[in-house]
Amino acid sequence: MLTRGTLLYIGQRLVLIAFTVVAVSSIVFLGIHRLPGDALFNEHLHGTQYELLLHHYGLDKPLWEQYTSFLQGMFLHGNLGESLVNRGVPITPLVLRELTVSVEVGLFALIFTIGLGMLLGVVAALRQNSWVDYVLSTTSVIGYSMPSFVIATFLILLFAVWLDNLTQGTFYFQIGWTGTYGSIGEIWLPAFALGFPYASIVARLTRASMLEVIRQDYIRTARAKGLRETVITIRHALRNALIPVITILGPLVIGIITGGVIIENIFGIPGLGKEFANSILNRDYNIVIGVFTMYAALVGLANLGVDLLYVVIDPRIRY
Amino acid sequence: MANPILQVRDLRTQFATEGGIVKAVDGVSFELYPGESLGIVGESGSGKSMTALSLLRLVPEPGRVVGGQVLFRDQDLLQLTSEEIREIRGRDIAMIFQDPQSSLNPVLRTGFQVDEAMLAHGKPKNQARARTLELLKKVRIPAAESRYKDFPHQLSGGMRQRAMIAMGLANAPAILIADEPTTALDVTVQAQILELLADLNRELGTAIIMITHNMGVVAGLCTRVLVMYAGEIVEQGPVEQIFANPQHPYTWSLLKSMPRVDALRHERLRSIEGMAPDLLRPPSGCRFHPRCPFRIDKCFTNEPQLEEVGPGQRAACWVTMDRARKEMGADELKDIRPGAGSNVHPGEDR
Amino acid sequence: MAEAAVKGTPAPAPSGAKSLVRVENVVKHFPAGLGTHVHAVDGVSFDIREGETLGLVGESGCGKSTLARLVTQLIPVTSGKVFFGDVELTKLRGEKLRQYRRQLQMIFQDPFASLDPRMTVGDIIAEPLDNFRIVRGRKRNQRVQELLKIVGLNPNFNNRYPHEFSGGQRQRIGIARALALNPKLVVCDEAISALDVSIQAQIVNLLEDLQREFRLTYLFIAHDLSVVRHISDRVMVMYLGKIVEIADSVETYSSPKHPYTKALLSAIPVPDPKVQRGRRLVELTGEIPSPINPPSGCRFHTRCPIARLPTPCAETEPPLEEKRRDHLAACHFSSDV
Amino acid sequence: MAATAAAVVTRPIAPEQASLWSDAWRRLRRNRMALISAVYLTLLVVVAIVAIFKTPYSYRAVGVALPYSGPSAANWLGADILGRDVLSRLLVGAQISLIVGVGTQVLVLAVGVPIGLIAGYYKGVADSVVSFIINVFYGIPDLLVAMILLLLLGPSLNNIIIAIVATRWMDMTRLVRGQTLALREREFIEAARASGAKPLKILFGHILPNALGPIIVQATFGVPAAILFEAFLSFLGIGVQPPTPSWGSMASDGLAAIRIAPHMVLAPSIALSLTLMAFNFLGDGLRDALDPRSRR
Repeated sequence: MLTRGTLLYIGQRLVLIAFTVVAVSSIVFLGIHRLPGDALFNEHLHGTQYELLLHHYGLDKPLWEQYTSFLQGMFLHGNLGESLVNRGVPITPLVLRELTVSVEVGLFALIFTIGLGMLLGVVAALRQNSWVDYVLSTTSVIGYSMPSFVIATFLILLFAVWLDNLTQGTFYFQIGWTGTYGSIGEIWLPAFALGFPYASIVARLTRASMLEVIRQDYIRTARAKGLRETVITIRHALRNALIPVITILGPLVIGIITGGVIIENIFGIPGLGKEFANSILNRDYNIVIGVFTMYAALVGLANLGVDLLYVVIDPRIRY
Repeated sequence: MANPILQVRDLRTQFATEGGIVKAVDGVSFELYPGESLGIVGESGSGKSMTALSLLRLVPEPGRVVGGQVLFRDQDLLQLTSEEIREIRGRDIAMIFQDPQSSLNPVLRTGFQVDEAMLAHGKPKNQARARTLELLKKVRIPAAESRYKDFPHQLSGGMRQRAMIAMGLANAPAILIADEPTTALDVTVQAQILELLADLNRELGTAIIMITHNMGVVAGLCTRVLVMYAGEIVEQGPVEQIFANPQHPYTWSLLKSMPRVDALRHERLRSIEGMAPDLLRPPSGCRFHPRCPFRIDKCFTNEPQLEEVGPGQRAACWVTMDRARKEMGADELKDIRPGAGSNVHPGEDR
Repeated sequence: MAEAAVKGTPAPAPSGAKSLVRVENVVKHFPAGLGTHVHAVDGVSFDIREGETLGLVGESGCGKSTLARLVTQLIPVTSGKVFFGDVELTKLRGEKLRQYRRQLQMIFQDPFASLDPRMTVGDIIAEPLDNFRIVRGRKRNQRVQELLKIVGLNPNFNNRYPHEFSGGQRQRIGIARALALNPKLVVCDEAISALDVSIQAQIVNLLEDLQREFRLTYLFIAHDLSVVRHISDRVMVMYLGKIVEIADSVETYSSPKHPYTKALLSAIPVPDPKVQRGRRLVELTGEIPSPINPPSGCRFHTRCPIARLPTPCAETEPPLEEKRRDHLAACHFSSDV
Repeated sequence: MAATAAAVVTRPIAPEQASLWSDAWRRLRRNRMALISAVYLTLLVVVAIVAIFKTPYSYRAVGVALPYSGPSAANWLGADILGRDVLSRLLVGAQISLIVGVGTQVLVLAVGVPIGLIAGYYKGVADSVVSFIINVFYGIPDLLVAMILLLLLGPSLNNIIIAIVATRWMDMTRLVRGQTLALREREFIEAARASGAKPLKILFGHILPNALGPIIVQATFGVPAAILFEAFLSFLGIGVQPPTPSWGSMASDGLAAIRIAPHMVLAPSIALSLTLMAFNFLGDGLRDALDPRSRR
């Protein structure tokens, strides 16, 4: 499967991703550095302290020089600079640590989304027009109509507030990150809140795609040669039904990555998303740029992964 | 002749649609004898494909076989459990379809799809594979070993249909149903496939049911033919006789409406005026009467049954061609219906 | 009209007749990715004579539909010239070319796809009239009803939508649209291929009648040689982007000069068991090669039963030349066919 | 298989002069969820309009009830952290949501339809450029870009709409482009060209009417997507700024007080979910009605 063509394609894509990452982070860099009022300035600074700080961060140089040194730092040393708010804190190790946390939560959500979504979609398609199908279809519209923060709210109310009240404090789930998976409130609830809307979308798409596929001529051929229905469903229908589902994996992964911004804030997860929201509110531009660069790379790689999945699933696609 | 291998009695298949019930197959009866090649011809909507699909209970939703019998080796296929009919499919009765492109699963290797036909009926994997290679050679696919590993999109249309035929023959079935197997192919490839089917029919003694709209295909391949119109059989009999002396006006008109490649003189085609009937509300009496040039009053109200009109030849018509010739001078006929024959036909108003 | 049409041959187009359309060395390549091209039409010359029906036949992918669009200039040529009368259409662009659409009309293959589903039948038929602002108001309506009558439909159907009609009726609507501007040339691109046999005959007869009544010239394209032979005065056979033979339609059958034509004829089953059983169906092995990378020399040599390989067939391309009076073929060994 | 069945079944029942639009309307009326949703949305619009002139209390009046007090006869949905009436704020929030939802879609249509038509019809360089830009936009995380845009432009209702349009315009453009690309290959477009139709007539007389169904459906789904986006931004505190209420910022405020005053988070969350649901059900209904093939 890994032909020379495919490897070449992966190489080209990686170059393109690098190019995109540089391009978007440059746009953000140049855009943001024209803004007045940054996190460095506050009334507690006196004398030449402010000027010294500006010099420390290289902000007293012309924009062009700032930009080239930013690019140099990023490329030559993987250095994304220092936080403006927490002075002296280098950004690169910070965001890398946060990245691992975000990816962890995101992967849980992704597994949950795809697993549950496809299972329900297949069940609904096989029971087409039954009450099961009807209930699942309606639930899925409700599911993707509920913003993730609403789902998160309900989960918190349910598991942390009402359960606590009901059992008078003997039994409830702690919300909050310890890094140890100690409680389902730590990773399962956020992953559920993050993944549920997308699981609904995957379920709907899988159902529609299954229904399309089981009407195809090759399913009739499979039946005509005497295959069992289970074999037909699993070997012939499901794999073809997967192909359109993959097309939404790209947007889905992006959705889960960006959805993390909100979920991490609600559940207090120290990931990239929480950092991003905070740094925007704090106007810590260096971190904004750093995190955004990280995100752009993540999204690019995720999309590449999805494209390679096509090759695995659909033999008609070759790069 | 030996005993029939397949007997179909009063087969009825219907589709429940928004507008009402469509009687796609409406009381079809026929027999198939071992080793013979039976053609079923008709235009689109005549029910020929649905007849074929009904035999193996492969009618798509919302269609349903609602009545009749399909007797194969003393059992009624319509009464079997789904596991029992599954065992018949592909083992005793195999089927190949019109569009080999869409009839093969795009994500599975071609050879494996042939293997499957045998795996489904209990043959061990390595034996199935050896037999597949043998079959691919038998249907004259060059370089069978490497074609085995190809995906369907890597094969040409003709090769795909050959692979389908190999799949159909995998378990040496008693009957092969071919539903318009050459319609999606170019004529030169069609000729190759037809020749292959004829050879296989001769060599293996597999009985073939050939569903087609092409009278020429029937003439070349089949020994007997059923002509369908609007869900019913209107005429059946030995091929030579039906072509030389068709008795139903529909068969007769159909033959006269086709230009022949060997024609050396330009003759105006005999068109059948009007259009195929709406099967939601089929015409009363004989279903062909609104388009029939020889209709009489009786045709509007009474439905004719298939009756003997020659040795082995049966037609469902009140005014067979013999009578039409004698009484109405059918051969010189332009069209005896008032207003017909020109291209303005108020009969098309709806 | 019907009486006269029942028997007799199509109006003969004498070989000396004036040519209405002249196609000179036309080439059309489509990009096919990675610098490759589909050689859809690859150096084709012929003319269409005034008042005749010129048939064009070939298997799928041979370039016949592309050629139809080049003759009507719906797509631009890669190289070569198309003349309509004395005017070089391939030189015209935009509005000037559009004006010539009045003379060149087309009937399409798929009666379900060729009519805009959102328009009424009346508006569909009147579209050419509207595009050239020919008639308006009540007269427009009259003309539409007249056209409906000409093609054998109820004139009061003009307010209905295409989906209410059967395939045959839709094809009549398409014909009415093509006739609206009183064109000189009508290109029928697989105009009957999608129809049932009994309906095909209706449309073929209608086209013959209309030709007689309105002195039309047809370029009739189909993959079914028996239909093409039936309706045409001359038949042109295409293979892989090239014309391999042009001849009178009777002569095409009685003495083909190209092995491909002969194979095509043999492959078509005749609806007569006595004749058909005695024929050998298969003259050809294999299938049509890819037009992206067509074979060298004579493009047919990979499937040809009489080819002499490698010289000359795989090396030299045979020119399309007159083998007998008014009978052209492109084969090195046409006398062996 | 489908084709064979269709050949048998599709002979029309010949309704008199039924256009495809009236067919669609007939199908839509039979979809119960879509109808309920349409009624709900109509009510929502009416209430939002009424709320411009009259709400129970001013949405910014502090201390009309005790802070965090729950639902009561005087304050149906209780009060928030500053003792403001939650119902009044919810109604004003509905205005914000509807303005953002509809406003973005109007702009998205204005941008997406012409660009999509041109790229799809003329193909070539124009299309390559448009496709490239679309792909770049799909490759970057939209919510983050919107956040940065708001950081650059400053948070105001107009800027929120601009930020959403800037990150979602390509949905419509891609749809229209795809429809146009598919339609221009259809025979009836070729037939129109052959009968001498000019490009503008082909684009607006043939292609656009035939693409209108999917465009309407896409725009209907675009409204809840935009509302959701605004709620996200406001939830994070970079959307609509206080004291103007938005369902997103109300939910965010409420979340902080979830243990003592759950009504504060529940009210906007439920209002938001119901509204998104209604738009989605309506979109589903429209899609099924406009494209019968998608009906299963």
